[in-house]
Amino acid sequence: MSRLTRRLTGRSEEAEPQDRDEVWEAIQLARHQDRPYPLDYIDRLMTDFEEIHGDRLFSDDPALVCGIGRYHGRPVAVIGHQKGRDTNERTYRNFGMPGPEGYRKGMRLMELAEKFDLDLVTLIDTPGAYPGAGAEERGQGGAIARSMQTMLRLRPPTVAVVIGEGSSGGALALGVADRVVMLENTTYSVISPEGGSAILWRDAGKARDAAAAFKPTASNCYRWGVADAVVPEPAEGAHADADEAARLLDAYLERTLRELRRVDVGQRLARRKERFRRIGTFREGPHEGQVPLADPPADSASETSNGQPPAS
Amino acid sequence: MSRLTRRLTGRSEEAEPQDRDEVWEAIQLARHQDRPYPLDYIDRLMTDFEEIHGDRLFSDDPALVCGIGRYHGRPVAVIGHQKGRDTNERTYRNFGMPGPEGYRKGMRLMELAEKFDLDLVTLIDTPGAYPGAGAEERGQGGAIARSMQTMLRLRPPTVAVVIGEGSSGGALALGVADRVVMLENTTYSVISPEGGSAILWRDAGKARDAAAAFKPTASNCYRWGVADAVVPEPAEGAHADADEAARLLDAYLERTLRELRRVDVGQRLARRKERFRRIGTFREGPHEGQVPLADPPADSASETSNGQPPAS
Amino acid sequence: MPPHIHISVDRLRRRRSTPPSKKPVGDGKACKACGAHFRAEELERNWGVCTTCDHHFPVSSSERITQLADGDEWRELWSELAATDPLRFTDLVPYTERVEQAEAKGVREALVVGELSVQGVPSLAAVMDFGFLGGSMGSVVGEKFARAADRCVETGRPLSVITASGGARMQEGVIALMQMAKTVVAIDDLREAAIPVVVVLAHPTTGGVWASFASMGDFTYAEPGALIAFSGPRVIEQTTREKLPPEFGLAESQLENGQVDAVVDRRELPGRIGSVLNILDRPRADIDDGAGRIARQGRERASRAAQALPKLSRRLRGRLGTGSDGGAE
Amino acid sequence: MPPHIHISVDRLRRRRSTPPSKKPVGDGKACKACGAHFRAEELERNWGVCTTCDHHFPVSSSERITQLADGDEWRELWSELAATDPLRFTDLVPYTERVEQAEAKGVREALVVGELSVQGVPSLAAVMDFGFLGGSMGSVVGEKFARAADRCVETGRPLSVITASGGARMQEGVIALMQMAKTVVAIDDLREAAIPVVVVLAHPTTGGVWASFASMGDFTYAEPGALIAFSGPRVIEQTTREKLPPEFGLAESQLENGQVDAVVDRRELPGRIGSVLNILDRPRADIDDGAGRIARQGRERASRAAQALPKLSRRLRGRLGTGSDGGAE
Ligand SMILES: [Zn+2]
Ligand SMILES: [Zn+2]
Repeated sequence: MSRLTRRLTGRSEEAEPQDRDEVWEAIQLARHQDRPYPLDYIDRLMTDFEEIHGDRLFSDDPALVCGIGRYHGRPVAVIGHQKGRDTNERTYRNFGMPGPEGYRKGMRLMELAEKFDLDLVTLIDTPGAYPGAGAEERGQGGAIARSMQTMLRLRPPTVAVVIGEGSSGGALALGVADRVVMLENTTYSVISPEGGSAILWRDAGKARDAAAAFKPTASNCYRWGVADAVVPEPAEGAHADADEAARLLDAYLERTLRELRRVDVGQRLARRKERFRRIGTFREGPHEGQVPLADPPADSASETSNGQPPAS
Repeated sequence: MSRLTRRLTGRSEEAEPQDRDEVWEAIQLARHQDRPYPLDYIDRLMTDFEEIHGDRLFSDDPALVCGIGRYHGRPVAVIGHQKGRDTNERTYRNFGMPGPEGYRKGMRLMELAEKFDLDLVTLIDTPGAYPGAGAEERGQGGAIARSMQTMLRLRPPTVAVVIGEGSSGGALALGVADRVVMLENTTYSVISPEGGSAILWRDAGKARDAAAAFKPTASNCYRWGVADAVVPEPAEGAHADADEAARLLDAYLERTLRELRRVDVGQRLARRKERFRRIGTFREGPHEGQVPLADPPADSASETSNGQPPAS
Repeated sequence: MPPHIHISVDRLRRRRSTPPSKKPVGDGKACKACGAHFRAEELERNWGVCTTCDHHFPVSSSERITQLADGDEWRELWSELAATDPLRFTDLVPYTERVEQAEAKGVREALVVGELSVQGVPSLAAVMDFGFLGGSMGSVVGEKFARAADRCVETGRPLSVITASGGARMQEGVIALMQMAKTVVAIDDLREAAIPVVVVLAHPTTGGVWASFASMGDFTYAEPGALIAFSGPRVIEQTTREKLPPEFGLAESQLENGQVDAVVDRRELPGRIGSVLNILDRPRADIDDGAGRIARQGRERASRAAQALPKLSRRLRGRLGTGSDGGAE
Repeated sequence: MPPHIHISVDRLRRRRSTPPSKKPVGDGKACKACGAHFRAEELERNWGVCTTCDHHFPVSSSERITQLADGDEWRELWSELAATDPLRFTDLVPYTERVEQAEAKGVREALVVGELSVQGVPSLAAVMDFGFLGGSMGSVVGEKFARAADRCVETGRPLSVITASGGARMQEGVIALMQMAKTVVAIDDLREAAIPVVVVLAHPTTGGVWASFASMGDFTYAEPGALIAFSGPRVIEQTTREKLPPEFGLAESQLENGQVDAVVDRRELPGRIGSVLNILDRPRADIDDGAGRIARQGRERASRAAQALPKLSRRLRGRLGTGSDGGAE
């Protein structure tokens, strides 16, 4: 926990110069094959989970697990990228890369959450949405955009948790929540290091350089206001002790959902929009100073606030 | 117009024994290839029509025409089954038999109607939804059901007009409106006479018998409370004078939309549900008398009321 | 592999290993799938499922209710509603005669509704009976379904639906067609009142029933081998002149098509429905035992969700257009 | 055929009959499609469309605005917003240098927004410029789009959007990714305020731009030949090892896939956008001349909607699974 403590207490200081190796290590940890996946958390945090299948339009996409369960005595809805652990399951799950069918199944679950006023928890862990011809023909772009809009409009409380790697629009499709939180050893980025390397370095072998440039660690995302909180993992990482990892997530999740329930629904929806409306950094007019990336929302001054900008 | 007058004034009397030939003639008229189709009415009743294409999910279905236009100075939304007039266009339009893509395009237009508070007019003219393997795989049943539910929930006023043949769920998918109206020489039925003949008579050649048994004429549907009004056609039928047919429809449509606009939206939605909730005929308990098919809604005692039951 | 990891797909595939065997029994029923013969009571004891090949025989609404309800708590509602003949309809036989013949068999209509308790949850059920005029939906079916929905809204109780139907009842003409809209109204009332609706699609669920309330459940399960379609295979083959594969429209295909949530063995249905109803039941303090539960349960049981994984067929992979060599971004 | 019947499909198919010709011109541009050469002003006069083969050349945001706006009514907004370097990002070149080089070409950012009038409708426009870092979406694009939406909500004026983008701006890392969500918030504000949004997809519209506001217009038009995709063909071919057909992701394919409302020639865009904006403009009494209009207009003009019929390609027929011999029920 020492790294986390250091990172957390350092949040208002100068941007920490990220060590190349440290970032790369974070990426490896985020992708560790023994990390708990959504079904592992669901198994530990919920009772009587029932999965839904199919988008009612075209097919079922096993890359996304969607269902309802009981969490601390209340029914909740859960959507998560499920990567698969062994070769067979990875193939079955398509490595956690959803097609439009996946996001549309997710939206179907969101409709159920809306009908029954269920808290929604999303668990994000994907190298990205599936890049396939069929996915494009069936509207991958529109499915991701619609998924974001549907989350934005959902009346019940919503929490998005990055539990592994959160890459590209395929991750953000499930990320437009009241609170966005990252586990300690996870990443959130515009693209995977490999993808960024191929495009920006024109060389698929520069993934480490890309990772160092994107710096997509939880602590940085917290600083940038992209994550509202960082949830500690067991000392050796979530892969070493799934039960403890679930327990640590549970502590955050249970309290946060309870807090969000206390807020009036209209206010909750307005704040959710405001949270994403504010993210960004730019110069304006003659003064060249950087404006804040995102201001902390009024109701959450402590660990659920957005971060301060790096001084420039 | 003499037939119509006779039918209209006869509405509270004994159920008219429908002559086999008369019913068959009505079916032929409803299917006459020179009858105006949705684009013909749109051309006459609207200015600046813009069509939408595609369901954003899988494809575009030319069997349904969906778009917005100006009607008496107000923007409105229109959905209609377009059968196609010559062989090429019939093939292109798939004979006015939509697949799930069509109904989902329709629902997309309904979303636009909801966003912009546009009156919705549907123009029904189909032998039924398309019976194809692909259509079933992509959820034909669910698409029809969802289309009905979406119409039911739409906040702006809605009017459904049967302009030709309205057969099966493929027609009703566009028929769950505040007002359902039939042109004089049109039919509305649970199945086409050919389909009913094949199933009930086990002989595809008994379409005339089936037609006589279903009695799906506008005047009967009005009696049964399925249609709220019958709109006259030109003396020789709509196929003989499309301009006059459009003018006669216009008179009903413009007034009805204006009336519906005057009703508070909550009441409009409740009455729309109530209208369909009431349709049916059954015996209850020890008394064997038939209950009314549907009571007239409170706001429309005159021509827009549901019909009286046939005495039994 | 650490102990917390859920069981992966390939270990979970169960095979049906018993070979079909033919027993010549005089007074019983023969299995259409494997030819095995059963005595009626033998079959009923196994819920109408073939003990040799798991083929699901048709079962009546009363058998369904016995299977679904806890104990003897069933209370039928509005059983007195009966069909009339608004069109004075005659095809090969007058409609009134058809109804009388069907009623004579002991069921009053194609839909039976009532109050019961499912896995401890007080609720309503609406169960179709294919034996009554092919489970066709006329005014009585529509009215009973609507009344059941109303009762759910009044009492806040969930609704379980089991369908088996050839579609709208043609002999009631366009009035039967309108029952589709009527049941959609009922479903929408249930949505507004946040009432859970679990639908089970039995063989066959077609036409106007599939295109209305049957496809609108919050959870939708299908029995193995059930035909689920708006247009039946025969109509499609006649219209399009294409030859359909034998699995066309069957529950297993419709699962791959994303149209149902799971294909569930009849003997597992009450547990599965009960699970959904229990999850969606109001919050109960006695379940809330906090985070302590996590570790206790975590190690003990394999993920039930993981066990439920269907196998990835070549067909589904083709549908999604995903390859096994993917994975890099 | 009575005079009222609208013109049917086969009469309406227009062909491009002019064969491509190659003209050697020194200082101009060559058409990628047919090889024809043009002087810059010659091309601009034809809105950047090849006079020989109708190929659409890329055009700058300022040319777009000249094409779209009535007269000289354009007023740019928030042009002073400029990129920062929150990640201190360097790939082969430092991000700050890339921005400086791009700004030196005269455009401040990849999105230009402002007030204008389109076919008589006072409105806002948001136009992307592929010449500025590949039209990539960073914080400035997100903020300008959001402010334009806010202004639409305040004034009740509609929004026209023209996209041309490689996606999120990678050099701004996850902050660029978040602009997708930010623009979706803006789109949803526009929905709540009932503000019309017409989107035109120009070549290319890919990645995070296609997966956010670009796919969320009320009406969506695409320019001929524009690539429209979330993942580009190269990434797909590398990942799936499948060879894509040349028409993959192009506007014409995406029309058949149901992803856009129409493929519209650039020279017809203002009229088309203006038509939508005019229809959705508030009710105007001067248009309401009642039923008299019907007969007057009916005979005189062919249905414009019918003229817009795309031809039914074999591919589309395959997609829908419909046959030419259908028709019986
Ligand atoms: Zn058997
Ligand atoms: Zn050219």
